[in-house]
Amino acid sequence: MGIIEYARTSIKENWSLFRRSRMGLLGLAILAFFAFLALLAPIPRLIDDMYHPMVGVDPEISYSTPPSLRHPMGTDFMGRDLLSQFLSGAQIAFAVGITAAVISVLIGTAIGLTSGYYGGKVDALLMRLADIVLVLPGLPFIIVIAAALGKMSIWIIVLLIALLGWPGVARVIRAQTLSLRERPFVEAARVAGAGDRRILLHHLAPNVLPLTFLYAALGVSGAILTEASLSFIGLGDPSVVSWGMMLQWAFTTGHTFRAPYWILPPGLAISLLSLSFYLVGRALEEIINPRLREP
Amino acid sequence: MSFFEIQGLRMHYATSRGRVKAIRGVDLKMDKGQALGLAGESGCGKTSLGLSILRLLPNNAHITRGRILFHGEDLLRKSEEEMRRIRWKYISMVFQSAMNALNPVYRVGDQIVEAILAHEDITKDEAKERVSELFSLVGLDPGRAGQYPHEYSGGMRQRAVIAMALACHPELLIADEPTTALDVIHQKQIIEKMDELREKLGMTMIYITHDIAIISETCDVMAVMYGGKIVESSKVRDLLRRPMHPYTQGLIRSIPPLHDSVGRLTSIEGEPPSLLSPPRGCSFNPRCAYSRDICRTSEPPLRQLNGGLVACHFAEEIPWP
Amino acid sequence: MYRYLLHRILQIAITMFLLIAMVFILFRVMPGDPASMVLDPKMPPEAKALMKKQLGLDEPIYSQFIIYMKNLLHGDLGRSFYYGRPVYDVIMERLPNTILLFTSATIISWGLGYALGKRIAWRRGTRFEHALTFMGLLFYSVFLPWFGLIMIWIFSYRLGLFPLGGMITPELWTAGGAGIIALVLDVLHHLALPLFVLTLLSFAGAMLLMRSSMLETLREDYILTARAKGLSEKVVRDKHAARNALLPMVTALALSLSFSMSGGVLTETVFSWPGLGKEIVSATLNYDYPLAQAAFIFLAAIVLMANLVADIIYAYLDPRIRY
Amino acid sequence: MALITTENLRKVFPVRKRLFGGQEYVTAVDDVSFKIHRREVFGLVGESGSGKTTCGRLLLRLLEPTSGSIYYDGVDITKLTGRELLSFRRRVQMIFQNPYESLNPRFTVYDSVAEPLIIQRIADGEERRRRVIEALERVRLTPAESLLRRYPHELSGGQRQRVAIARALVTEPDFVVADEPVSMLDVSIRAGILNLMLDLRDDLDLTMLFITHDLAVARYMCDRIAVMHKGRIVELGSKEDVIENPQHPYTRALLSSVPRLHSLSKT
Repeated sequence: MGIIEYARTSIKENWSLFRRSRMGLLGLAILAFFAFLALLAPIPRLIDDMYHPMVGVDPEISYSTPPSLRHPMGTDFMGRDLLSQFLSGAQIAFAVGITAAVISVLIGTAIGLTSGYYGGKVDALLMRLADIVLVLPGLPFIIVIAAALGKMSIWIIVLLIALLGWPGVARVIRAQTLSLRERPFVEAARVAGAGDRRILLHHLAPNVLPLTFLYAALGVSGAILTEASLSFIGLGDPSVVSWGMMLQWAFTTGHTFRAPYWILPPGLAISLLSLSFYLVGRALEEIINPRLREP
Repeated sequence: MSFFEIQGLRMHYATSRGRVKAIRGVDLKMDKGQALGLAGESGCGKTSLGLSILRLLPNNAHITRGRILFHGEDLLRKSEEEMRRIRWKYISMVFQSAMNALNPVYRVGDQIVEAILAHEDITKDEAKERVSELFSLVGLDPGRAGQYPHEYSGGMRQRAVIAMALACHPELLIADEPTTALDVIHQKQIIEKMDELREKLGMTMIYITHDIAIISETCDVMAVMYGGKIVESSKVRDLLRRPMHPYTQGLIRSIPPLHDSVGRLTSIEGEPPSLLSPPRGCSFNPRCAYSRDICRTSEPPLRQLNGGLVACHFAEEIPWP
Repeated sequence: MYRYLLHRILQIAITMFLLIAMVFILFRVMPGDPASMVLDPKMPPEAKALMKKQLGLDEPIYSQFIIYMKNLLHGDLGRSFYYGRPVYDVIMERLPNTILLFTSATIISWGLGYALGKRIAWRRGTRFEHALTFMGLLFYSVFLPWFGLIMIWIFSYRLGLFPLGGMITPELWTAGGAGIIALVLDVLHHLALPLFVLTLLSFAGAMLLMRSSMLETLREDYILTARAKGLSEKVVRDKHAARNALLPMVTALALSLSFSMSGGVLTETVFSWPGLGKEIVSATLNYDYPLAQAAFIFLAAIVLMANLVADIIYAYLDPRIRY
Repeated sequence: MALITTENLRKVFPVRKRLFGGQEYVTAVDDVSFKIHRREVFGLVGESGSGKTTCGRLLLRLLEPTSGSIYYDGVDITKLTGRELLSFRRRVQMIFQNPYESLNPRFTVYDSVAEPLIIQRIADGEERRRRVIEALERVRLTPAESLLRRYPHELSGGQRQRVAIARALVTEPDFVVADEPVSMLDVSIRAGILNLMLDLRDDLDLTMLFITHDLAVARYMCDRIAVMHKGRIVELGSKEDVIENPQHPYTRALLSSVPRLHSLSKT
């Protein structure tokens, strides 16, 4: 019984259900659009050095300009091209969002499965830990860590987001595991002589997989928003150009009310991309939880 | 004019996989004070029929044809508000999983008071007084009316649900598998209680169950549903003495008796039909030992035979036992 | 139930203790001179030495922690480098402002989320439901600081309807003579826009939660029974369905409080609202470590308190909880 | 000689722990001793909560008894570990109440039936496939090949229960615990499953523990019947004795509560 084979059949079946959700399709379309932009990100700097999102400066401009032929989205306060920054932002958003979500979902699933399956002291310990992390106010926590560290890198940010994100996943997976564990097919496997390893990997894991996917989709949105917030308040990684960073530059150089061409696109992009993952997540949720589905 | 009558009722659920034709033309007639047992397997449409009468079907259910006449008036033509007044006051119901029919966050007594006050212009104290009477009636300690459902045992909850169903002295009571979740000893007590109350209050009752034995102990008339239709109905005594439809016969043959030893039970081959795409002709034909060509093409009508009704082309020729 | 609450209070106290310990360790084990994290760089060397001794910085870490806890319990959180005042005083000034914004936004968005969530679930499949659900998701994913800036731009900068930021008009307060009503109105005037933004973003979460909780509840048999009893649609919806759907929502929302707090920090920053959230950001940017630590501890305390309140509400709402 | 002997079997479950108080316990099985002979169908009858299901699970070592011993073929199985436990598992199997739940929804029919063979490392490759098909044919699921790649939700209730039985019998066990195997099934297909189980008992020389709440089914299936009440066996005897001549008041109450198909007995 391969998980791959199961995945193949379940994707085929679920796609037909997913297709019926208009919001899910809209989310997928937005997501595909931004993924396409992220793929385009390296192109501008290949055309000309002045289009490098971080160090490229238009030699003829040293202030912010509105969109023009040369700079289709305008330039920032130093004369850097906003379009290439915007494309770089798309790349960063996907990288941060997906990595953070995948890490936290993996940790959460592993802990949830262990906790739910073994129960007892292991469970009590892990869940107390989850409770503590769960009530941590996320953003303030990352801020104090930033204060203690002095400087941030994008990978530390990803790691912190992931470390704050797992308890929610772990709780849901644990609850699911608890109910699965009592299902007769697990007992049937035990009668056949299956050990813990087999039960966890072959019987429980495939059955919590859909939930894992759902939480991964929702986690991406959260991670994108958190990274943007950190960059916006000036605690992001100064060596990468993200959408939040673009907004922070506009904000701190006093362009907030003067340069809509600069302010609007990154904020809109953050919101739309995180919306797209929520839409996809919601459509997945209706597939996974038939009780929510419209008859 | 009969007390209660269903004529040519058809209903389907619109689902993503297509139309589930849950009720495919049901006719039923009841006199006042009668107890009707509605037998059939899961998914044959008997619960849908109960819900149709009270018009409590989910939104994806569509009644496409037929009439439900109560005192000669068609319930399907009533406005939502008129229907609301009929519910519980005239027709009430005991649900399948009575265990969950009580709202966990309210006291049991209050939930009954609520039903009374929705229909009758009496004071809250009078309603509470009635709850005490109802509790004694169904054999519950009236002192427990102030407790929450989770403080009751399964059997007690069942009694409370019955007390609630009787709160407004309805003329017609629909009981949908009221004892399936209970142990036999409790089941016996509840069934006897309901029987006693029905006699005492002169209620008419529809008893929906898959257990023919329960029907044989409590009902006057019995109808057997299969594939969304009634395939046979008559007086319980007649029907059990000489079942005419091959499905009814098979059902009775496949139940092991408690006291007589049988050599071997005969089972009905195959599986109940899918209501998504019911078989052409007689819906029982794929499982029927007597099936011939006509059974696969033409649907047998429910017709008079030996004082009962049966929907089978060859009912006269099929032997019993 | 008292036992249950006692249990929860104990749990919260332990969590709080662990959080403080974590922050303490974090700031001591980070690379660099631990003293520089705690002591004001502007302080004269003699005073520094004295402080070092007072804070026990020359002693092993566990006794440092004991001293730290002792000081904390006495309200001694050190001095803010930036303000040059005791951290405790700064915190106490900011705390009520944060509580004002956070609690009012939380209450309004819960109320709104509850009222709308139950309605859209009840009218499942209608255009009304689709529109509101979509709108909810839209607000849920909007990037708050950016949205806040745009609101300021439109309503304050362009239309001049609200102040650009802050919590009060200083002239009004220093000049004297303004009546209490005028002062309250001034605060409300400043509160309106940040409150609106924070509410708009958190009501959606509550609404969507209420919607799914309600959809689950509507499948319960007691809902069918309530309808069969001939109760009016409104009674079935509000008294039977929504009342029960509230239970899982209280739990879920208690957990999402920390999420709202993140939104609160951003709102305060964008609207220059003089609260703990704005303070933690600026303290971090100013390398004002004692203030940043303390602001975090108090923000966490607010979230924990809100969780406790949610627990009490839950225990009150669910008769099955009688521990 | 008896295949299975239990002596003073007892199982106590801890129930909710109080914060400052002690632990509360409930006794599910209380001092139960019986023997099951080879090729016998032994019925365990009782209401929900009587301990009959716990008892079945104890016999298969799905639960550890609090005290008492269980001898299987003369060996005390409560002390088995590791390899010995695995080979014990090969000789015993279980059929569950709910066929909708006892098959992993993510497993195909082939995966489900083959799993015991994989775990026990009996046969692989073509041989494994042959055994799976043979097991499916034995429970009269034909043509077996066409079912191999189906998932449980594509099968009817009766088919699922047959797959579950095929899975239980694929390792050719000596002893099977059947826990209410027909109570979730429609009346019209129950008899088919019951008959199948009786046939398999004859063909494969099985010994069976048949757990049910339905006295009529017990009478049809079993050779001897034990009536359980509140964790104890209150009456044990041949099916005729227990049903026609009950001694214990509880058995009498149970029997008199069973609804009867009145007019049928006359025909």
